Amino acid sequence: MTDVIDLDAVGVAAAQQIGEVAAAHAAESDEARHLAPAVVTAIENSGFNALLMPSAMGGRAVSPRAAVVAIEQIATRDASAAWCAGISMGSNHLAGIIPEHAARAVFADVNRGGAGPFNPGALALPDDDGVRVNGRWAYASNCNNAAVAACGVILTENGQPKMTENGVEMALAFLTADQFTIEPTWNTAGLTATGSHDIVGDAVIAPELLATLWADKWPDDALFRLRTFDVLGPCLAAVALGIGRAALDVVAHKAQRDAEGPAKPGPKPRLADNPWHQVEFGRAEIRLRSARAVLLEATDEAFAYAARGDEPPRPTTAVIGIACSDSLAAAKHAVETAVTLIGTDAVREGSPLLRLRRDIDAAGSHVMFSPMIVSGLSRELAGVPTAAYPFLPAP
Amino acid sequence: MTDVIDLDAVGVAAAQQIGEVAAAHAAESDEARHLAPAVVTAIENSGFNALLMPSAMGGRAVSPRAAVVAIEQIATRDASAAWCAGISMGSNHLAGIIPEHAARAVFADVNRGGAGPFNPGALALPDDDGVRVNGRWAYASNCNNAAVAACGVILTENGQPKMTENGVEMALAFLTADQFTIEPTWNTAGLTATGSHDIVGDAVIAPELLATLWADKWPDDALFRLRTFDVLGPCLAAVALGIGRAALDVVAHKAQRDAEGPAKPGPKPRLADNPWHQVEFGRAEIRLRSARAVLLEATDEAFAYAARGDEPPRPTTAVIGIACSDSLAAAKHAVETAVTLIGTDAVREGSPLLRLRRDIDAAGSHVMFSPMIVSGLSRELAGVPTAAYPFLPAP
Amino acid sequence: MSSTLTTSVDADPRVEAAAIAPLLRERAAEAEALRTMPADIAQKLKQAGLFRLTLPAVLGGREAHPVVTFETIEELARADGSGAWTTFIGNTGALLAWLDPGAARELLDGDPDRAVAGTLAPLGRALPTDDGFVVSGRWPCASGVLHSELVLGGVLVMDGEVPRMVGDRPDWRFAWFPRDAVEVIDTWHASGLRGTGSHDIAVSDLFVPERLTCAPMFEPACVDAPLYRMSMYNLLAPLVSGFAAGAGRGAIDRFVEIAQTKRRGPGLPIREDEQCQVLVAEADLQLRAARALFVEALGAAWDTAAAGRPADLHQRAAVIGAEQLVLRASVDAVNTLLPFAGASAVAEDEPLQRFARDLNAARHHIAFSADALKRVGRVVFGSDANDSML
Amino acid sequence: MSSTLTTSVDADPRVEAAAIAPLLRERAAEAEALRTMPADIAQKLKQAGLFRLTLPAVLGGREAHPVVTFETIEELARADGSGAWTTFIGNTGALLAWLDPGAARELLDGDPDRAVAGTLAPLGRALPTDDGFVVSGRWPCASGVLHSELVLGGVLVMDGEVPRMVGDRPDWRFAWFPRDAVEVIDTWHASGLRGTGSHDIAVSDLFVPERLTCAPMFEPACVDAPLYRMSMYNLLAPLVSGFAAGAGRGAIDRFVEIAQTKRRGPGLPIREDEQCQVLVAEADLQLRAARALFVEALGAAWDTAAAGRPADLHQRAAVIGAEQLVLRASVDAVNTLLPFAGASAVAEDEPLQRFARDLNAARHHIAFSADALKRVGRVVFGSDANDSML
Repeated sequence: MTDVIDLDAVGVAAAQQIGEVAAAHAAESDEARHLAPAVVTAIENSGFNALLMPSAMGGRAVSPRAAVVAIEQIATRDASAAWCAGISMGSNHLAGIIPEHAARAVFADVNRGGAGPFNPGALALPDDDGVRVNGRWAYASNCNNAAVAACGVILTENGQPKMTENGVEMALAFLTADQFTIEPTWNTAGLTATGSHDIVGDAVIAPELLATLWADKWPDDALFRLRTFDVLGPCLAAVALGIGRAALDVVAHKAQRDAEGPAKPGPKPRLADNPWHQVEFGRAEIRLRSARAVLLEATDEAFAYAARGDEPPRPTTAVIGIACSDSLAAAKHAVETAVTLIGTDAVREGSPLLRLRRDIDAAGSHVMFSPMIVSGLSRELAGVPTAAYPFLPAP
Repeated sequence: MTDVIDLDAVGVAAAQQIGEVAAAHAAESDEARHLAPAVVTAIENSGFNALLMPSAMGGRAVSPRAAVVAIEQIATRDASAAWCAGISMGSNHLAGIIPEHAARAVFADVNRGGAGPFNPGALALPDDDGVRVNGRWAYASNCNNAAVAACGVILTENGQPKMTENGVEMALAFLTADQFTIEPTWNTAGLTATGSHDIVGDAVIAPELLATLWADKWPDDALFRLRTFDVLGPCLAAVALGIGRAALDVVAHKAQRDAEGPAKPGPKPRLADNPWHQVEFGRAEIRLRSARAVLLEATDEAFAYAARGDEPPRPTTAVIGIACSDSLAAAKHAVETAVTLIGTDAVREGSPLLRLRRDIDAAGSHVMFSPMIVSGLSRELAGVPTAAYPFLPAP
Repeated sequence: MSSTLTTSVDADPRVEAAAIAPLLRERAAEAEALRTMPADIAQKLKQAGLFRLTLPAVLGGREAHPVVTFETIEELARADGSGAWTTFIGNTGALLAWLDPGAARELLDGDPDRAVAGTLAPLGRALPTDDGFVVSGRWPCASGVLHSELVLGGVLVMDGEVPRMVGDRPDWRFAWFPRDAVEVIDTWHASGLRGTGSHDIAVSDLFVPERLTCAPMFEPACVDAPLYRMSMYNLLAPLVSGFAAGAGRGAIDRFVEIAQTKRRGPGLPIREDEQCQVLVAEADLQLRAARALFVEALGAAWDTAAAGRPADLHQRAAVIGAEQLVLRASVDAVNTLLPFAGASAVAEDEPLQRFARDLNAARHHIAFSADALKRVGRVVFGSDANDSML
Repeated sequence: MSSTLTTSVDADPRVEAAAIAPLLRERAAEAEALRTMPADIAQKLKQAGLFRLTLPAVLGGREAHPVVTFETIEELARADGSGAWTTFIGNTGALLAWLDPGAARELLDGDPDRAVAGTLAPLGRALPTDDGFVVSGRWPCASGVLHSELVLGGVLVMDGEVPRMVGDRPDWRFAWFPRDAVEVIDTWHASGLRGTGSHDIAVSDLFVPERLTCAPMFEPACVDAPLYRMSMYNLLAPLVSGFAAGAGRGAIDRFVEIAQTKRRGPGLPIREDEQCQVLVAEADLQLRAARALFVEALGAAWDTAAAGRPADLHQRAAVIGAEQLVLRASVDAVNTLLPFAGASAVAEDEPLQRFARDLNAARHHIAFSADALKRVGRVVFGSDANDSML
């Protein structure tokens, strides 16, 4: 089982299998608004959940590229399953920011998934037995299948939010599944089955289960010399890339099918006979492929630094951050182009493109893809060091 | 000398050295409207001209990536020198499409450069002693330094142009420097020193010195299993990428310098204080980096097929072609963004950006970057096989 | 726009639209749940005469100036895309101008306020017979058919198994059907324009007398009035564009509302974000500009028609081109701004989200396509070939 | 546009511009070689009264309706960007409305046709002294200075070594100089707008009486007429936008001309290429739309001024926003179309190339910047703070 991800190609095969299962159970998952048990099992059995975990804990600590390629592949079949896989892998990666013994306790089974509702939903209040967190966290994707949830909290001083020059000071509190309950609030049109519900919890946790995104990481693996969102960012951007890929494949398949038949008279020629549509298709293809290529290039570059013992340069992380945002935009452009080229059939209920469009819109609403973070990352890239949450800490 | 290109990094160092020389002699080159002798010598001594030639002839037959990286590096200092280097390497690569003995005769010194005015300038008329070509070829970049020129001709039947379903049938005739003369017609504002003059010639050449772009190639090297423009396309796109890189570097350097000083009051804040300018910069960066990443990715993919003995799939070549066109567009966008962000200073005579802008506009006028070829390449990419000159032959 | 543009003695329909708009806004979610316009709203629109904006005055219609028609639909669309779309389709009665007035009166049966539904694409077959045709066919996207009282469908007149030709074109015409001759098949489950009731319709072996068919793309209208001297596509343009301009404006207005308080992450509120300021200015200006051109182009085409001159190819192209710009500006506006509104805008019932769904769905309406721009481009390049699609 | 908009008894300046335009076109290359407008052409423009379009009527100016001014410069720019730019700058005499008419007459010295040159940016220093200032400074980009007869420069009034404040803003004003007090430094070697003679100018320890200084960004004009009740940036907008709209239109027209015969590679002629058809339609429509909005917005601002009401912030923002759209549409048009024209369009003397160079150079004029869009965006978001840059 642990061998499946040694090579991209084998990882892709495992991802394809998960995609099959997810597609076959999509109706069941959508109805439940979280992944069907068969899909959860397929992901758990693939070993993907351990892909980005410390090797000392039995994780595989591979380069993020392997995760991106796998998640993207799942997303071409079912974006909700891919999103949950990305959230799981990414939140399991956080095992590296809490002390080893705490990580081993909380992340007991490396094949289980996790959740990571980062938006602060509680204050972190010192308590006799540790730290008390009592709150509600929105958009807790994959909470139904999570062994652990990394929940955003606000650190306190004398019971009041602790302020820094960049606003309140935030951290993550790790709650196990027995410490939160799910309130079924997830009712969007896209990414229907991600179970991105609210969770509520009132727990006292050990102080070491509280950590910041920028905490030093204990594992020896190169992977843990990356900044946290060098890993988490690409895992979610991969979902967008897969959605975009699937959308353009719909167009190509139709073009090929149509090309086997006769030319169509009238105002709507086949793509093969419509140079402008060809150009629109080609532009969308190159845009999507470019976004993917630069995301992987920057991720590889970061990992290469890590592999030789260094933290990646801040501008590399800035490129990763902008590339995540651009992946979303390129995928959105791919979907809209596909819808335009397919025409009215594309917007009918039941059309695969309609589903892809809802999924990309829902993905785009994640704060990580907000166009508003691009300015800070760009400032860093211009060589002026800049805090750019969640990708870069204050310089 | 031949070792310098074994590693990208060393190739880059050699390219940097050429860039230094070219920048130092730019005024001399511009005045002459072709490269100054010192620059030609620097290119010849670097061994770059042999980079894409058959190993059987003493060439190095490396992956096109090495050429792209080197040419791009030169272009960050002097686009004319980079363009000539790209034309030289690309036209020397054509040694692979004529028989080995003919190639050895014509390309006698693998360190010399070449020229390749492909637009047909003559009919190829059978003659008792071979084939007579008598004509004029426009835009013969690097003709001043070329040992050989691969000149576009139209094949004939009974003295008339030979027609195919895609128009007249074209080929390349290889003329040596003694067979053509230069008419100094090159007077554009950009790429001033490329010597892209007209050449005129009236020669009888051996029949084997006439070949089509799609001719089988004799060398054993993987490089010669690529389609011709899998190699030539990226060599010229690299010039655009270098120009774009240089333009954005101007902005970054200014941003860093300005950031060391105080904030600027008034309506034109520093980039560090101007979120919209940051976003514009970041978008231009990601666009340029993306275009480069996908061009290199597709080129590497094509070379990987070649390395295992196969011709690359046609869609891979289609991606290379669109990526060439997109590299130009991304570089143009980078230059225009840089000019916008720098402001009036950018458009003053003597400003580096002004030179970069003229160079990118001149490069963009090359037929290879014509947006008009994108539709055919896109049709191929959608899975409908298509002739797309100069990248793809008829299926 | 001064009210003197209204050429009928009716009250200004824009005022009536403004009165009904709040109802459309409030009940947008209900219309989406029903997948069609609530019957009582359709009745209100009918009573306000908003289904006969473009109907010939000789048939009891308002025969409104096209800019008034545009602004009326726009007013409705600022409140709700589906409601405006349904109203625009209900006004397809404009094409009754291509029937002999006696035949048209027969169809209206004394009620000029009848909403029309139907699909122009030639998806039906008409077999010639004595004095008319036997028509069969099924058409998708018959918006508003459930409350319509008159239906039309595009047909190809057949010559045996192949289309009958008129010169070098097929004989594509529109056949008019009484509502009760038409079967409605409940097929409308869409993401955008969900509340338009755009179900499939079908007729089977229905006799349609020749006088109840027309070919407005190719033939002059029977009613001689300026509005019907415009080309068919120009005549319909204010209806389609009114939807697009209004929905785009509604989306921008709603975004500005959200931006007053909404923050994203730990940063500034949206309205203070400089990137957002630039983008909202662009969105606002592009839509205003497209709208200004559309009104200008429509006015020029109208002036030619009002002067009794035949429609000018450049003017026709300008109207069609401006129509494209209006839709693009609206689609671009909502697609650019939506991501700034954050996760809360994903909710199905958020109006910004609804405008986005409606506009992106409408983009695929036949009227909005790059083919239209190609036609316009050919005219820019100097082609003077008559183009029946302009 | 009816000629009744011309508020002076002069002939229509648009007609005069049309008469001079062919000369600008024919001699564009000569102007580029000279790096300034040929003296005889400047003289012709002066004789035609085209340097006093915006000068107050009480000073002998035409005080033309802003749309007329816009269309006059546009007409020139369709022929040649540099010539139009130089003419627009020559009309900066509009700002004489902020001087006491007696002082303005002193500067004009009986000749209302004097071309003005100068730079508004506060790059000079003015040291207060009795009844005035001692001014020193050097300014770049003083287009047309060689044939100008009156010069102005932006200055900061100093309080010792630091700028003197008026409330919370520096005392930024414009100082007027006689032409012969100004040194011209031959610095203009540019790629675009090459024929505008935009050399540096300098004055050194020059006494300027206070009555020959003004601050139009912050103070109302001395001449009470509608044109000068518009904000300074709105008053100048038709000049700048006329250049942009005309150069963009000239570029499109030239491209259409080239497309009639030009082929690229073995393919179709450009005019038959579908991608080109779509793109030329977009370019044409976007420019028309931006222009339509500009004319509409300018008209609205003018109507307010003509009714004696103070300029409205939304109207001011609309004019500035539309000005941005016009320039973007023109720049986008030429940058999109140029690559289709192929290698022959690289020649320095090809008009399409010249329009491209001129428009891309103009883009960096202070009037065209994303900062302007931010200001407009803030107004869209509901800000009602007065903004002196609108």
